[in-house]
Amino acid sequence: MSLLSLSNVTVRYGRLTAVRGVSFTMAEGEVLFVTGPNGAGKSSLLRAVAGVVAPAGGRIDLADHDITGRSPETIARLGLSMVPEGREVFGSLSVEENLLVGTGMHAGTRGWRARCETDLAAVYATFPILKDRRRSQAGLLSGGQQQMLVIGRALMTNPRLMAIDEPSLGLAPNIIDQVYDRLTELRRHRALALLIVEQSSTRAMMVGGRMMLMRGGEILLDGDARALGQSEAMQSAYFGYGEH
Amino acid sequence: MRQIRTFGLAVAAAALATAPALADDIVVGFATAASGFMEAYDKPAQDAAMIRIQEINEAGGLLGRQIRVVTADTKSDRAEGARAGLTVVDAGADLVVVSCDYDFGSPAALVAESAGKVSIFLCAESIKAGIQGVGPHSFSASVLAAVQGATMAEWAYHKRGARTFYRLLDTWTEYNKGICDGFDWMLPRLEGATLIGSDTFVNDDVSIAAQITRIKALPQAPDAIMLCTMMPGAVSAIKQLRDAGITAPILNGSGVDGSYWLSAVPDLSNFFVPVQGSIYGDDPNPEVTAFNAKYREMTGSDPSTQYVYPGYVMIDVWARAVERAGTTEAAAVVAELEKMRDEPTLFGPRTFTSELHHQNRARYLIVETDQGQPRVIDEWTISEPIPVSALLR
Amino acid sequence: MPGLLQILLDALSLGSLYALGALGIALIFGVMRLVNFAHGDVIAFCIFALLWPSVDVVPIVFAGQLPWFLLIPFVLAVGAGLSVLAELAVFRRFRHANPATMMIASFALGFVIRYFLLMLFSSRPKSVQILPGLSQPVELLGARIPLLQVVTILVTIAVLLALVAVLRRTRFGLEMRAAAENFTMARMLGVRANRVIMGAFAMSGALAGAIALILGSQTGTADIMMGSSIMLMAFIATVIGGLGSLFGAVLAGFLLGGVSVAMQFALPLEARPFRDAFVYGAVILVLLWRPQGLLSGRAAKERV
Amino acid sequence: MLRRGSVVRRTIATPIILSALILALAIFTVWSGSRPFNQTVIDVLLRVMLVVGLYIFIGNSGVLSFGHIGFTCLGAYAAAWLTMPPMMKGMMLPGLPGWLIATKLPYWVAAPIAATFAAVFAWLFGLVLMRLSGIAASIATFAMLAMINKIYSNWSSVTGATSSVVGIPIVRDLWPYVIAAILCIVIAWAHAISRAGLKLRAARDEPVAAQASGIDIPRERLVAFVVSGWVTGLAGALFAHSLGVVTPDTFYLAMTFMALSMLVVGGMSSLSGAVLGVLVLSLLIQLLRGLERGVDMGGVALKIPNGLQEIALGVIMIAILMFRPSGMMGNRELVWPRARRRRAADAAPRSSTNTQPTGVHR
Repeated sequence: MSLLSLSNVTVRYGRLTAVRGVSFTMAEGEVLFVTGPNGAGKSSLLRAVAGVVAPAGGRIDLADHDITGRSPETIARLGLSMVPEGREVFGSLSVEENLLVGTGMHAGTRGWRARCETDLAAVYATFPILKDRRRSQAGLLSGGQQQMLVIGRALMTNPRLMAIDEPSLGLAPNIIDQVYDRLTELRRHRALALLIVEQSSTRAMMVGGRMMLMRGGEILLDGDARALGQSEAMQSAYFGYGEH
Repeated sequence: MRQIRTFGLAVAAAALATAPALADDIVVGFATAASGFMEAYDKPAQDAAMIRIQEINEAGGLLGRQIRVVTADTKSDRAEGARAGLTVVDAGADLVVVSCDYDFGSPAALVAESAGKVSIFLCAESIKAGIQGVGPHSFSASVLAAVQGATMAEWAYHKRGARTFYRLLDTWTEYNKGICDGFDWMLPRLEGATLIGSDTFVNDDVSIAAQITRIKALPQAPDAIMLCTMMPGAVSAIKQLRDAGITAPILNGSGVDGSYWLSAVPDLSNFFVPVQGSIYGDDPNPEVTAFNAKYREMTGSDPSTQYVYPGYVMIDVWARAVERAGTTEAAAVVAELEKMRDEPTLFGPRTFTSELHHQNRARYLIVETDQGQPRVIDEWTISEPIPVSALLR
Repeated sequence: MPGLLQILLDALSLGSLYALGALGIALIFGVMRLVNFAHGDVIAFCIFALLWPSVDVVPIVFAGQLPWFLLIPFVLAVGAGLSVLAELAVFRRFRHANPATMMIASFALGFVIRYFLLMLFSSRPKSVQILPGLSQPVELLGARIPLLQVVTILVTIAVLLALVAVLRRTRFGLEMRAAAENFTMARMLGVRANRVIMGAFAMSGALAGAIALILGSQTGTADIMMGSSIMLMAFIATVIGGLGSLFGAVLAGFLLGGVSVAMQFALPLEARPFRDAFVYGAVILVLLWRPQGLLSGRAAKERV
Repeated sequence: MLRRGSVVRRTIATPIILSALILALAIFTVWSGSRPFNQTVIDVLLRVMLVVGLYIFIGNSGVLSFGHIGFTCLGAYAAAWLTMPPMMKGMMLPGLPGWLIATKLPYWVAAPIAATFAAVFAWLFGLVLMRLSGIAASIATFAMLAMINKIYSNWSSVTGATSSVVGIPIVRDLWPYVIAAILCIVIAWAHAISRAGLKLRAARDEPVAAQASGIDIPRERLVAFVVSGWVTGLAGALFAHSLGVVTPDTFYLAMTFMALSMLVVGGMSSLSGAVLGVLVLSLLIQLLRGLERGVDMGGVALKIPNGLQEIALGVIMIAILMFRPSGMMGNRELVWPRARRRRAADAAPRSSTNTQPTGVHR
C-alpha cells in the first residue's frame, strides 16, 4: 500500500487555480523531488498535503487515511512532518524548545519521555551545532543552522513522511551540501520518505530518487531523477519551449 | 412579589390610559426611559408622578377632567428621545414629562418647546433644564445642583465649625461640576473659611489612589472634604477614601442619597448628604413618611433615593397651576407657575420666576450617616439664593 | 509633596490592573489575532455572578457570601467558563474571518453580555462586599497605605510568576508560545489548535476574574460598565507593548499606570481634567516612535 | 491608462441605485405623515452619512479607524458655534472669539463650513497618523478620538465641557438630510473612482506591489482621511441640528461601535454595503423596538421584554457575521441587473485577498 496518494487534487485561491487535478502516489521510504519554475504550484501542492489549504477538489490519502480537508494537526499526527518554505523557526523559543514543540502529539503514550530524550539525543548527534546552541534563541541562529533546526524539529515528531519546501532557498552552496548530506544520512537510518520541493533539478540529480516536474499547476514529467534531469524533455518542459 | 406589584401599577396606568378616552381628557405624556441605563433613574420618579396623578383622578380630576397618561420609551438614547417627544406631543400631551437627566431629557423637551407645550424634567439639576437651555415653557422639578454644594458648605461652616475645606471634583458630568460650583460660590462668603486643596478625578477612573495620596500629603487634615461626584463612581471614591484611612467629614450632593450602597463601605461615618425628603422614615414632615408607605404599596419597594420625590412635586405644582389658570393652555399655566413664591409642597417650598424655572435656593434636610446608619440630623436653607449670573458662569 | 513611596505604590497598583487586563487581551490576540472587546464585559459579568439577579436597588448577595477560599476560585472559574463559552459559541466560527470582523463580533458579544446584565440587574450600581479584610490601611516604611494596594501589586506579581511558570515549564505553555508566534507552523507540528485556543480563553477569562475581584474589593460596587475603562487601557497597552508580546503587554500596562499617576501629580489643577488627553497624546507619540510596539523587534521578542 | 469616462459609466449605477433607495425611503416617510417616524428616518439618514464617511477611509484603505466619530464631534460643535444665537454663546461659551460669538449663520451655510473645520483637523491629524498602518493605526485613531473627547469634555469656556450645548436651531424637515445623505454617497463614489481612490484600493489589496509602482500610500490615505473627515463632520453638523443639543459623550465609543458595526455587517469595502448595513440594521432595530412596545398579531399580543432588543440585535449581528464574514455585500456593489455579470468578473480578483489560506480549520 502506498504511503501517500493524491488523486485529481485541485487547489484554488479565489479565482486563481494553483494546482490542477494532480495525481500521484508515493511509497514508504521513497524520495520524491518536485521541481518546476516559480508559480508552478509546487508549494501549493505541499500546503494541500499538509492541510494548510483545503483542496478545492480531489482526494488525498496518507497511510490509509483520507486526509482531504483535514486539519494540519490531524495530518501531522498521522505521520506527516512539514518543513515549510522560509524555515519558520519559533524565533522567540530556544533551540531545544523548538525541537520539543512537535513531541506533544505523542504525549501520554508509554515511554514517551524516554523516547523524547533519545530522539533529542539523536537529533543532536545528527546536528551537533544545535546541541551547542540548545539554550539560545532560535531567532538568533544563522540561516543554515535554522534549516537544520527545522529539519531536526520535524524529525522529533517521528514522521513517516517528511515534506520539505525549498530547503536550499537562501543558503550558501556549502551549507546546502551539508543539509542534503544530513538528509540522505537520515533516510538511510530511518524508514523515512522524503517529499522535497526544489526549484532546480540539480539537487535531485545529485541526490537521486524520483523526480516530478510541475508547471502551470500540472505534473508534466515523472521519473528517475538522474535519467530525467539529462533528458531533452526536461529542458523544454521546464522552460515551456515548443508549447506555443 | 415586587413584580406583581409593578404589574399592578402598570395595569393601573393602562387602566388610566384606556379609561373612556374622552376628548376632553387632560393628557400627560411621559417621554422617559423605560429601558436602557436611564430606566433605573427615570422609573422611580415616574412612579411617584403616577401616584400624584392617581390621587388627582381619584379626587375628581383636574378642572373636572380626568388625567390620561401616554408614554413613549426613549431607550436611554438621545435621538430616540426626540422621537419619544414627538410621539407624546402627537398623542395630544398637554404636559410633556422628560427624562431625569438634562442631556437625555432635552431632545424631548425641545420638541415640546417647539410645539408650545409645557415640559418638565423629572429631576434634572442643571440650570439648562428650563428657560436657559430649553425655553420659556420648560421647568425642572428638582433643585439646582449648585444649591446642594452651597448648602453643604454653609451648613458645615455654621453647624460643624468647618474652616478648612478640600474639594474633590469628578469632572464626569455637569451635575458634579454644578455641586462644586455652588460650593465655590459659597466659600468666599464664609468668613475665615479656606480651601486648602483641590483635585479632580473622573467617575470611571480605575483608582483614585493618586488623588488620595495628595490629600494625605496635606500638612493638616481638612475639616471637611467636598466630594462632587455621583453614582457609580461615588461609592468607589468614598470607599477608597475611607480604606486609605481618611476620616475627615465628607460633604456630598444628593446623588449619593440612599442606603442601598452602604454595605460597600461598612460602618461609614462622618458622611453628610442634603436631601429634599427623607427615605429613612424620619422626615420631620409625617406626610413624607405616609407618602413613602404609599409608594411602597404601589411599587412594592421603598423609595431608593430622594430622587423619587421630584416626580411627585412636578405633577403637584403643575396641577395647581392648571387649577389656578383654569386651563391647560401653556402660556397661562406658565404664568401661574411663575407666580409661585415658596409654594409649599410635600418636599419643601418651590419658587418659579420668569427668570428661572428651577430652585436656586431650597430647604434641605441634612442626612448624616453614622456607623452605617443614615438619619436626618438637621435642616438648612442657604442664606441667600445663588444668583442666576453665577449659575451661568 | 507626597512621599515618593506612596506615588510609586499608586502607580504600581494602577499599572497592575492595566497589566492584568492587557495580559488577558494579549493571550487571546497571540493565538488567534482577535482583539477581544468583550473582555471588559467578562470582567463585569464575573462580579455580577456574586449576586442573585434582581432589579431591586438593594442587592441580593448570593455567591458573594462564600468564604474567601471558595470565593476566589469561584470568580476565576466564572471568568474562565464564560470566556471558554464565548470561544465555543462564537469565536470558533470566526477562525477564517478577517480581524475587523472578529473584532466587531467580539464587540457584539460584549454588547449582548452587557445588556443581559442590564436586564437582570438594572443599570444602578450594586454594592458588594468582597474580601472586606482588605479594606484597611497598613503601615509600610512609615507610610499608611491601603492594604488592598499592596495586595493588588502582590497578586499581579504572583499571577505574572504563575503565568511565566505555566508558559515556560509546561508542555501546554510551550505549545501556546509556539502557537502565539506561528500558529500554522505549530499546527503542522501536531499542536492541537482548539485546545490551545481554549486554554488561552480560559486563562484570559480567569485574569478577568482576578481583575473583577480586585476592582470589586476596591470599589465595593458592581456596575455593568465597570470593565470598560480597564478594557480600553488594556487594549492600548497590548498594542503599544507590541501585539503578541505578553511581556510587552505587561510592561506597557505598568507604563500606562505610571504615566497616568505621574500626570495626576505633575499637572497643575487647571490642566488635571485634561490628564487623559495627555495620556492619549503620549500613546500616539509612542506609536509613531515604535509602530510595532515597544517589544517586538524580532530578536528582542518576548521570552516570557 | 484608465479612461475616466468608462470608469464613470461602469460604476455610476451604484450611487444612482443607493440614492434611489434613500429617496424611496424619504417619499415613504413623507407619505406616512408620522412625525415620530420622520425623526427616526432622520436618524437613519445621519447614520448613512456617518457610515458612508467611515467607508471612504476604512473601505478604501483597509485600515480600521476608531477615530472618525471625533470628526463628527468637531463638526457638531462647529455647527453649534456658527448657528447658535450670539447672546446664548456669549453666556454659555464666553471663551469663543468675539467674531464667532457674533456670527449667526443659517444651518445650510454653517454645515459645510463645520464639515470643512472637521476636515482641516482630519488633515492635521492625518499628517501624523497616516504613516501608521494596521492595528497601530487603529489604536492611534482611537487615541485621537479619546483626545478630542477629553478636550471637548473639559474645555468649558469653548465647548461648555460636559454640559450640553443648547440653542442650536432644530431642523425637523426631512429633505435637507436626504440631500446631504445623497451628497455623501456621491462624494464616496467620486472618491472611489478618482485616481486617489483607485490607488488607495490598489495599495490595500497589494501593498508591496503598490509601493513598488510608486504609490505614496500615506498620501493617498491622507486624501481619504480628509474626505471622510469632511463627510463624518457634515454628519455631525446635521446631527446637532436634528436634536438641537450636543454633548461630547454623544460622540464617543457607543456611536463609534454602532457605526463600525453597521459598516462591517454591511460589508467593509463596499459603498453599497455601507448604506445597506445602515438600512438593514436600522430596520432590525425598529422591528425589535416595535416588538418591545408590543404588536397585535391577529388578536394575540406579541411582546418581548424590555431590554431584549439590544440582546437580540447583538445576537443577530453575530449571526450575520458568522454566515457572511465579509459582511452582507462582501466587496460587491449594487449594479444594474444586466451589468452584474460583467461587474462581478471585475470585482472578483479582489475578493481573493479576503481568503486567508493560513487560517485555521475547524
